[in-house]
Amino acid sequence: MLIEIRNKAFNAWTEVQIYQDSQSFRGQYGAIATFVGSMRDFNEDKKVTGMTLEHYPGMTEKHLEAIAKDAIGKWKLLDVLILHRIGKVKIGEDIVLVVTWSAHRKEAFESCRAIMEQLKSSAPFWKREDIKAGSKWVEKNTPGY
Amino acid sequence: MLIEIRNKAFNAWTEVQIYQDSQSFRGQYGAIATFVGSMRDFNEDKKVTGMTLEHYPGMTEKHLEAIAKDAIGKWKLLDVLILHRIGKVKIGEDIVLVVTWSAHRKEAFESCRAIMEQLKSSAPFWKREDIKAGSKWVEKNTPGY
Amino acid sequence: MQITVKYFASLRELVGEAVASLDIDDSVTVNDLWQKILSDHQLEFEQVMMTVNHEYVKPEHELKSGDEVAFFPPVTGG
Amino acid sequence: MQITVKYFASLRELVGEAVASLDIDDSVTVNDLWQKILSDHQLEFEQVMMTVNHEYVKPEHELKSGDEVAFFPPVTGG
Repeated sequence: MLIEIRNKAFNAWTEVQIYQDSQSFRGQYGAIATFVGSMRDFNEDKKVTGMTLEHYPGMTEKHLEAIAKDAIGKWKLLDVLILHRIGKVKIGEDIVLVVTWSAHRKEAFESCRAIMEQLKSSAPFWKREDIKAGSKWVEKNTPGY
Repeated sequence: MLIEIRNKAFNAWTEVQIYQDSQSFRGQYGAIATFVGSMRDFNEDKKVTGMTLEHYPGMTEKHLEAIAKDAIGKWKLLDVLILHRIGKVKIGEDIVLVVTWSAHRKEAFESCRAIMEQLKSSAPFWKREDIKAGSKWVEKNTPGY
Repeated sequence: MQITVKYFASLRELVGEAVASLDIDDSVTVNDLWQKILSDHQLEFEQVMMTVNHEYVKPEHELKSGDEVAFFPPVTGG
Repeated sequence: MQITVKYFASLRELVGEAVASLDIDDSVTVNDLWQKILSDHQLEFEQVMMTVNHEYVKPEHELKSGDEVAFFPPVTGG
């Protein structure tokens, strides 16, 4: 299991690759579900030029770890990887990466989505978007179901 | 959109990276859902040492393309990538890769899973597993919901 | 009229050939053809999937000259 | 008793500080504290999330000496 908060840009696909290659569970998983959230150039019809992500040091890591452990228990996962960006984010950069490894696809799909929903609704991160008129806190996340 | 049947081993993460970098939609998608199916060393409690995948040349490609186009229309996706292995597959190698790009996560998650279910239930591929006693056709796929 | 029939996976092995050119009567359905194949090869095969020209069809689908018909077991890709 | 209070995002900007050490009475709930903060800073703030020692708590959760309490707007990560 790897849970990390990153303050530098990361490439989600490279990260999955590196983590997966570092593990010894090859041949045990048959299903990998991945979600990548990345920085769009618009939100609710407004043009966005950049973003700053704030978190709650100490709590955020602990909270993400609890979400991942719950999912591993509930869906009997082989492993979970969660990366989340903080700091100044540019258009097109990756914000979040969630990966779940399991024997069968049902468990991989369901756990990956559930982890994202829990992260979106309870992990302490806040986005401030740079727009034409200055910058503005995002007030709430869009529903995921 | 890219739909390909591969008769050589591929690395799913490298493939997503290459395809994504070749497109001009950076900044438009906010959500990417990915599923990778890979070769396990067991199935229904039997030890499996390898596998051969057969397909229906001509129909399989066309059928996968129809599944992808349906999903793009139904979930308003920005793009879809599907790769599927055929031929001799070794333990740990990737068999299938499905990627969906969309503005929001709901559409990315739902379409990725739906594409996989359609592929599993109707795309003409057949697996023959190498087991201790020789080799054996896989009779049916496990349910995905 | 002339049609092409293809078999895949375990069914190909049971029938003993991958492709055949058959001469069939007019107004024959894909299921008529399937029953004839089962009887000619003295086969029993419960769950078959049927396509005509690369599209799934119902058993009552009527064949036309030049059609490419395929029979195969449940698919197991992914 | 002594506790630490942290504020995040828009609430941090409204309160004007990120962290404060407060001396509060015994048997005070996290909601009592929140109401006092709103009134001290003459704030209105509808949707607040509350944690104590990094765990989400209900408004009626009672504070202990040394607690780290945090107040923040709905989270918007991911």
